[in-house]
Amino acid sequence: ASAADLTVGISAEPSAIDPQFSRTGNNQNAAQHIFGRLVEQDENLQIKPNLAESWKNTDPLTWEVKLRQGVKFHDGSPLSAEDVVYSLERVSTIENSPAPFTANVGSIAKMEIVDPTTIRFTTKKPTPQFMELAGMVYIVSRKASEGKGIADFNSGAATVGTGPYKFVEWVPGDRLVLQRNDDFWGDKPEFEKVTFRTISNNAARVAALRSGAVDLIDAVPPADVATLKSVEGIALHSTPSARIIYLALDSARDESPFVTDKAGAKLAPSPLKDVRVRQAMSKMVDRQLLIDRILSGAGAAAGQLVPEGIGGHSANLKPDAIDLAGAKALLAEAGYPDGFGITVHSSNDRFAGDADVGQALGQLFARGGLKVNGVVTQPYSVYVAAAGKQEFSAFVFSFGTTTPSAAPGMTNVLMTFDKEAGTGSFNRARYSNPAYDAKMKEALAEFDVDKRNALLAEAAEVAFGDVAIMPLYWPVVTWASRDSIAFTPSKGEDTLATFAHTTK
Amino acid sequence: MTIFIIRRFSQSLFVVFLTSLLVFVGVYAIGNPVDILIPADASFAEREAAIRALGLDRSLVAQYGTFLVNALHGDFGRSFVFNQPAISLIFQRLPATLELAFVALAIALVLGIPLGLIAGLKPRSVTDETIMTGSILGFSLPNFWQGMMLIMIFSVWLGWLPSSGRGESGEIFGITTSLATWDGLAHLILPATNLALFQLSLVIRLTRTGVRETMPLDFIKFARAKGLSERRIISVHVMKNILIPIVTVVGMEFGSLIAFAVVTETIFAWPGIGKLLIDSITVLDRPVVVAYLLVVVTMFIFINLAVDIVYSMLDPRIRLSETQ
Amino acid sequence: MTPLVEATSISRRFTRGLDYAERLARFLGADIEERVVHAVDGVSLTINPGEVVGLVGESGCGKSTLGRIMAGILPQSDGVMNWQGKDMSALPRAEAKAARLASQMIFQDPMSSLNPRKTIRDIIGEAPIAHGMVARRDAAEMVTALMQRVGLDPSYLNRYPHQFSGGQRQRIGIARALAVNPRFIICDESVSALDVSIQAQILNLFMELKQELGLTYLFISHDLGVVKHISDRVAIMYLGRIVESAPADAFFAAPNHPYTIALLSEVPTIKQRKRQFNPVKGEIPSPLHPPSGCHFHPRCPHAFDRCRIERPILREIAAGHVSACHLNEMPGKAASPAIPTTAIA
Amino acid sequence: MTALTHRFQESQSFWARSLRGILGSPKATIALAICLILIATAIFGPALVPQNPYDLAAIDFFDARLPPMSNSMSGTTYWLGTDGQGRDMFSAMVYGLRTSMGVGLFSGVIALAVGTALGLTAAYYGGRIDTLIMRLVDLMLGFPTILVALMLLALLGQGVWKVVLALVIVQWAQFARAVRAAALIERGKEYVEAAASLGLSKPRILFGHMLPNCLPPIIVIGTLQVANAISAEATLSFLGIGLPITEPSLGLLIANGYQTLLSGQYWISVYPGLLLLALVFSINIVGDRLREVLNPRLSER
Amino acid sequence: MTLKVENLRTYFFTRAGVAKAVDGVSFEVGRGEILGLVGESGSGKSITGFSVLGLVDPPGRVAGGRILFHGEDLVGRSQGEMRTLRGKKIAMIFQDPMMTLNPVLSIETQMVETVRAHDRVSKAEARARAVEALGLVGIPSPDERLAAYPHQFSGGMRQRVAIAIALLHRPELIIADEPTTALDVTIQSQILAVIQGLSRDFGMSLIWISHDLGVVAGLAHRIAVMYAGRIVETGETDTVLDSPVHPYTIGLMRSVPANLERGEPLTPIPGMAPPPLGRSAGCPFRLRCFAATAACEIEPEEATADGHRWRCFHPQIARAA
Ligand SMILES: Nc1ncnc2c1ncn2[C@@H]1O[C@H](COP(=O)(O)OP(=O)(O)OP(=O)(O)O)[C@@H](O)[C@H]1O
Ligand SMILES: Nc1ncnc2c1ncn2[C@@H]1O[C@H](COP(=O)(O)OP(=O)(O)OP(=O)(O)O)[C@@H](O)[C@H]1O
Ligand SMILES: [Mg+2]
Ligand SMILES: [Mg+2]
Ligand code: NI
Repeated sequence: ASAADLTVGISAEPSAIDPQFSRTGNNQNAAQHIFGRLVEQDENLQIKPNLAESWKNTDPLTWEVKLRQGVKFHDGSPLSAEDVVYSLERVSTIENSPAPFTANVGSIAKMEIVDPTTIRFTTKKPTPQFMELAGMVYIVSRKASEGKGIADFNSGAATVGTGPYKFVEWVPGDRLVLQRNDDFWGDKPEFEKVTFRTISNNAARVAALRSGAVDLIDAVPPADVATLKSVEGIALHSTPSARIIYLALDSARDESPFVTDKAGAKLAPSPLKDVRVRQAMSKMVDRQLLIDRILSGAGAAAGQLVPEGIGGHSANLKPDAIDLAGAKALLAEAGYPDGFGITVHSSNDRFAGDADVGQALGQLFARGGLKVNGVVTQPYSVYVAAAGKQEFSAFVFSFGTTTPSAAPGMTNVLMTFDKEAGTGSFNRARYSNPAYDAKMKEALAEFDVDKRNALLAEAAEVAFGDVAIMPLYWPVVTWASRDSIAFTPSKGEDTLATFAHTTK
Repeated sequence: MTIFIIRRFSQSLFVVFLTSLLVFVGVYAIGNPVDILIPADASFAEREAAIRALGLDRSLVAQYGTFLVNALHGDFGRSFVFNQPAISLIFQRLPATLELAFVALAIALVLGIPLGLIAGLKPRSVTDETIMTGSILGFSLPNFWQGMMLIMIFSVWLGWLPSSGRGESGEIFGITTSLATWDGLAHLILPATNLALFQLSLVIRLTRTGVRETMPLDFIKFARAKGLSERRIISVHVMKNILIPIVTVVGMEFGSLIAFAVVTETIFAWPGIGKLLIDSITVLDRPVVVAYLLVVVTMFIFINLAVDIVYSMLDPRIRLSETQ
Repeated sequence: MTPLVEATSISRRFTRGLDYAERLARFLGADIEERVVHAVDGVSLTINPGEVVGLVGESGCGKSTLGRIMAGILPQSDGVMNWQGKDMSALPRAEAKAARLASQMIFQDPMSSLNPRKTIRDIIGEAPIAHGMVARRDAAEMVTALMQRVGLDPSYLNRYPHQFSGGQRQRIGIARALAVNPRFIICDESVSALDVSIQAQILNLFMELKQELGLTYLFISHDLGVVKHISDRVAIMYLGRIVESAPADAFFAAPNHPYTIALLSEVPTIKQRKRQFNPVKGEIPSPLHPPSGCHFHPRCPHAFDRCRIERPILREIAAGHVSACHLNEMPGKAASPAIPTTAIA
Repeated sequence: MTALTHRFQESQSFWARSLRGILGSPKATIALAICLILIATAIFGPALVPQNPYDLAAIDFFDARLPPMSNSMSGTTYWLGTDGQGRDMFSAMVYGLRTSMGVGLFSGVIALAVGTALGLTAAYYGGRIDTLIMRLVDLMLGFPTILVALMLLALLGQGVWKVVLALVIVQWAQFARAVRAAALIERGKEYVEAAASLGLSKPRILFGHMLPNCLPPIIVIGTLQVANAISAEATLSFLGIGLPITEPSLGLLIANGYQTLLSGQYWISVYPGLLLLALVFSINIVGDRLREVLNPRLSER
Repeated sequence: MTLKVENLRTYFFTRAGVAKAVDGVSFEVGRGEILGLVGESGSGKSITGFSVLGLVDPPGRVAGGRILFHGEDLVGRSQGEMRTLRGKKIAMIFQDPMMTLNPVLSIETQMVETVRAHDRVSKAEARARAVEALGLVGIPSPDERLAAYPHQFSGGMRQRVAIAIALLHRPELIIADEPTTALDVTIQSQILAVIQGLSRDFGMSLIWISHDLGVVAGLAHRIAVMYAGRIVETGETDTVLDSPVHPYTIGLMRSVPANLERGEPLTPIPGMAPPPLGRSAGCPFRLRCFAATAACEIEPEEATADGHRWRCFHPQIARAA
């Protein structure tokens, strides 16, 4: 690779080039290079203008967005309001998408083109996070994509955006090649040609970097961080992510499938229902030790859903410190002085170290006085289905926040499981506290960002006071590159060529 | 020949039918692909919409029925992940796997037959013992461990060869292949070696056994009594006899070569169908899994057919035209 | 006198049927047929108590198959097998079993006919014990007696077959058969694999046993010399059919069928020195596609049109002497030996 | 019939022949010794090692990834270092050896039983039964082992017995085919006919007479299949669908260590790898030797 | 004298010991002469034949004696030198016609290669010679049959092909190792007729190995009887068969049923031949011999009378007379 080129080893590839097909991280990574959105996120996930130069909401239901001037698509045609409206409308026409952007545009009742650079949106109901939602949808060229399907995007025929890079080719499973867009409206991208090679195997990815086959890799396994640090010519770039790794405790049911007494017989009512038991269990977990030994230090102990810097973080929620005596006391108070039996479940292929964390928790609980009947790890495909069916008692999950505030996570993971209301879709532990739900509703209706964040933080204090879930840590994500390349790590775990720069 | 094809064809139809059924039931039993595919912040509504969009809300029987009807029209479904025809995904990546497999096979044959001959002609000599012990080693080393060691030695320590990906490809006779460029070749060497090692051992042993079984036969002694040179005896009389088992076994093994590519492709990030399969299994991308099996089974059938034809060319006792 | 065994128009076909693919192909017009081998084709053979019948024929002509049918190991496709005048297939269970045990077979290959993983004690003793003919604790005694009877050292009781020579193994096979008190023994090429000097020992044993136990033999062999020595009556088979059968003396004195004559004249004997070989022409036809009419006609020096069309039936040409040749119906035309068959005597 | 075939292919007691054959080759003798040592280790080792690596209360992830010869907090020395969970590698390997061998042996033995029964039945009865069984065998063999196991485990989930089951399903056909081939040869031999003519019952002929004579190929394939199974289990674990993680087999140890192999923590992967290699290699050498002495004509797998 | 073998010893040096398969064999074959070599299984007939061609497989080798072909010793010649003789001057035919032809090569290939192994001729010419040879052994329409493969031929036909191959170079000596044992009587007769005619027409010498005295009687000019690696008696066919002097030959003759009345007990030789490994010193036949005495503890020398030779201390000459 010449100096003007960049080869990146990535752990996962996009499933399609059509930027509206899926809003999962891998697809977004690719799309962000080629396409623009009304707004974009900084390293701390806060939004800033992109194709939208500015926006204001004139009343709770109306948003007026001013587009940036002089933006050109890769084919040379200028970006117009029509393209934006077309793109937002196109979202609901995408077929067979497992992760469509429909929710992002779901609140829009009407779109009016006020002038070629201004669009007025009317929402169905007051939507404080409107720009966080609609602004995230990628804008495609109407001319290039009208009547085109997913295959045309994959082949490049319809892949015309406003982003810093142009699409060259995509060989699924192997590589995605991009070419610098010399007409980009913003800062000129540095690299002429960027190749993303998919190397899903961690060790192979590291090896590829070390052998010089790639210049930059993402998702460096924590265990390799220390070694790579000492390798001449390699630079590391880390940030704690906004992904929370937590242990869900089946706290709502009288009977929980993997709770037993000391002898191994079924135990009802389930001790997990008792908040004191949950608190005691949290006190058994030495988060820092776990991070140090299991993750080679690649984590930050967590006491809530999101780290500082993201809306909804509460300065009052500190991670529980290890306190075996306190745990013992709480257990005794709850009526389980000798502990009880439990099985810990975890996935083994979902995030770095998931199986290890499960085992480590097993060790910690055993040391804390519980009888650990086992630690079971399963492939995520099997695991997630069983977890959804409430087949576990204590199980490890993760939730990645990709939005400026913790609102989505707090809605989906912690609010009452209620299909009608659309809350708690990932509340697998079935935690339910009306006080919390009420606080959340209030927060979600609030237009003022600061006030909203304050309300979210209050809600968080309620939930984590209940140990609704047991937060463990926020993983530190690390990129590694040749030391001639600098890289700006982001909480959104994005691997963008625009985040990379040559240092010499 | 016709009978033979009818038999093969009907058997394979049955196999394909059975496997597709198995995969359907299996995936249904494991879980819902949507759980894996939807993003973490998805709402109930999004989830339901996705389930409906992928047709997973219908009963298993209905889903399978639709699949069968569509399959009869040549449509094997779209990938849940890629939203592209599953079959075309497979075909997109098949060349990479085939290339890998063929090169591995070539390595196995080009090295294996001479080594086997050397070993078989001097049984119990030091050379023989060395070759045979080496070949047992080839059987014993688990494939993935071999791959790891290859990467460790040749990519990391020595830095000679790239450890992952497919490299540049060029065109030879209109076929896009890595063999056309140096970069491509360099990328191919390690994974192909990894994949070849098992087959290499197999070929060595087949050859050696063949030589050892053929040499004491009367017709070899008769050939000597005719005054033929040792060279001709080995290169014609012995070779032609041992090629028969080699062709059959290697042909049959070509299937497992493609299957074992699953491991090799995972380790070397080779963009072939094996890796696609593993990825698809982990995300329960059922249409791709079904399509994979379909393509692979069909391929087996064709390979077997080819093997039978080659076999009949080599062994006059088995002529396909003669119904036996 | 009721014959001990009587085979009437016995046939045995081996068929390789068509599988579904072949049937389908045939349905689609492919030229495929079932392959049928008439290993035994309408054979009638009567064996009286105490008689030794020699069965001679070339390889693949169906001798063993006929022997197996007579021993009750293989069911016939057609025809009736009578045991002491009663239809075997109609016998009640117990009697059928008794009849079955009463006919025993002794095989050609002394190695493969003994189970290599069993000791002599087991090989000989297993069946009598299994059938309750002897108590387990008396078995050793019985086996010892039998071993002595066939001329084996009883101290070899616990040895395995591989520790014996070919001739000794054949003796073990004989003892095994005798253990169930048979009346009828089928010897299928029982001495062919042995060297002459050993062969003579075994032949003597057969003759002794016949004397002492009053056994009846069907003696299958391709060696006319041996057959002549031991048999009371000789039957010649060609491609699944018996073409001639006669008391031994009459048979060797006046062979009738052209095939028999050819056979007799071509058997090499010590008496004939530096002779001129005058073989019959032609190969033995494949039993899959046997010639029409008389199976021997393509090789027969006397063949005429009728031979190609009509199957000759066995006709009595002298007392107890039957032959299947059309020439016999044309007075004065019957084949006669080219060289005196006394050569063999 | 020539003198040579009679005299040189004589069979003797089969166990004696096997043992003599193995001891006849120094290489095989050493391999057998290694096998026996490893078996003894698998049986008795767990009682002797310093730690029970399967007991979460006994291990401490504070000691995770210590290099060989390190001391633990409590002062014991980890001769071969520790893994990512703080398991003493030495203990983990001894336990893992037991698991790997157990899986290999169990699946081998069950597959052998199933395959032998079906193979014998097919050979003896022939006809439709034969066709049916052999079609099934063809089907199984036509499918690559690894794929079948992959699918099965994806369906069944993890667990020792599930791995065993998957391996049995994958392996039985091999045995069935080999046994049928051997049994067909045996069935053609005259001693079977002799037994029938002596009025012995079918099961008696089948199991008492034919089966013992089919043993040599079965034993040979058996040993080789056990080696295969151990290797296959390791591969499945590597692909993430093998055994439960808290009870690592050798394969799982290697797979876990694989992630850190290149980070310099080679011991987690390399030592179990070497042990696995020693195990599979020595079984294969013994099996190979058996193949040579018991049945020179046995076709290669 | 085409071939003269003197005191040939061929031993197998096995792990279990030295098997003296051939242990001091002497015989000669004149031009156009047919020598019948008879003896029981394992007596060393085949190994004698292989020794002449230098085709004894390890661990066996010629351990002593001389093999004079036209007066030149073949023992100790290199494989390369032997190769020029094999198939050219001395040819061999084996027992089992099913096994002697390579099943995967066409008859044409196998014949043409034989021609071209010794003579630098074109393929076409080699082919012509092959056709001619097939014609000689009585294969109908040889030109067409040349393209066939061995499995398309019956046993008798295959043996003819093998004979045709042996004839390609009109060798001076053919060693036939029980070539008709696997065949049926009528087919055996055909082969014997062919061989006999050829030997007569081309003046070829022939060593005919067999354990069937009848075949040898009908074919051979002279007979050599082997027992336990030695030739115990040799002479003109008539002499040996009509007035055998060695007790073993006599025993052999008495074992043949055809020589006796029907049903009369045969007179077999008691016991069995000693295994090649455990042969003790002295006359190997003494343990089965009706005439054996203490003298037989040492090996008898060869005695001779009128070209009739034997190795025995107690020749039964009186009986013969
Ligand atoms: N089980 C069988 N299946 C199919 N064909 C058979 C079977 N047994 C015998 N045959 C065929 O039947 C014919 C007669 O066989 P049989 O063994 O009775 O001949 P034979 O006279 O005993 O020959 P030989 O002298 O070689 O022993 C042969 O063509 C043979 O191929
Ligand atoms: N490879 C060998 N190793 C050891 N001994 C051998 C070997 N080959 C042959 N012999 C011995 O040589 C002796 C002679 O064998 P040979 O083949 O010449 O016998 P034969 O007279 O041809 O017997 P047959 O009539 O059975 O063919 C045999 O007794 C045998 O034990
Ligand atoms: Mg027979
Ligand atoms: Mg011989
Ligand atoms: Ni013989």
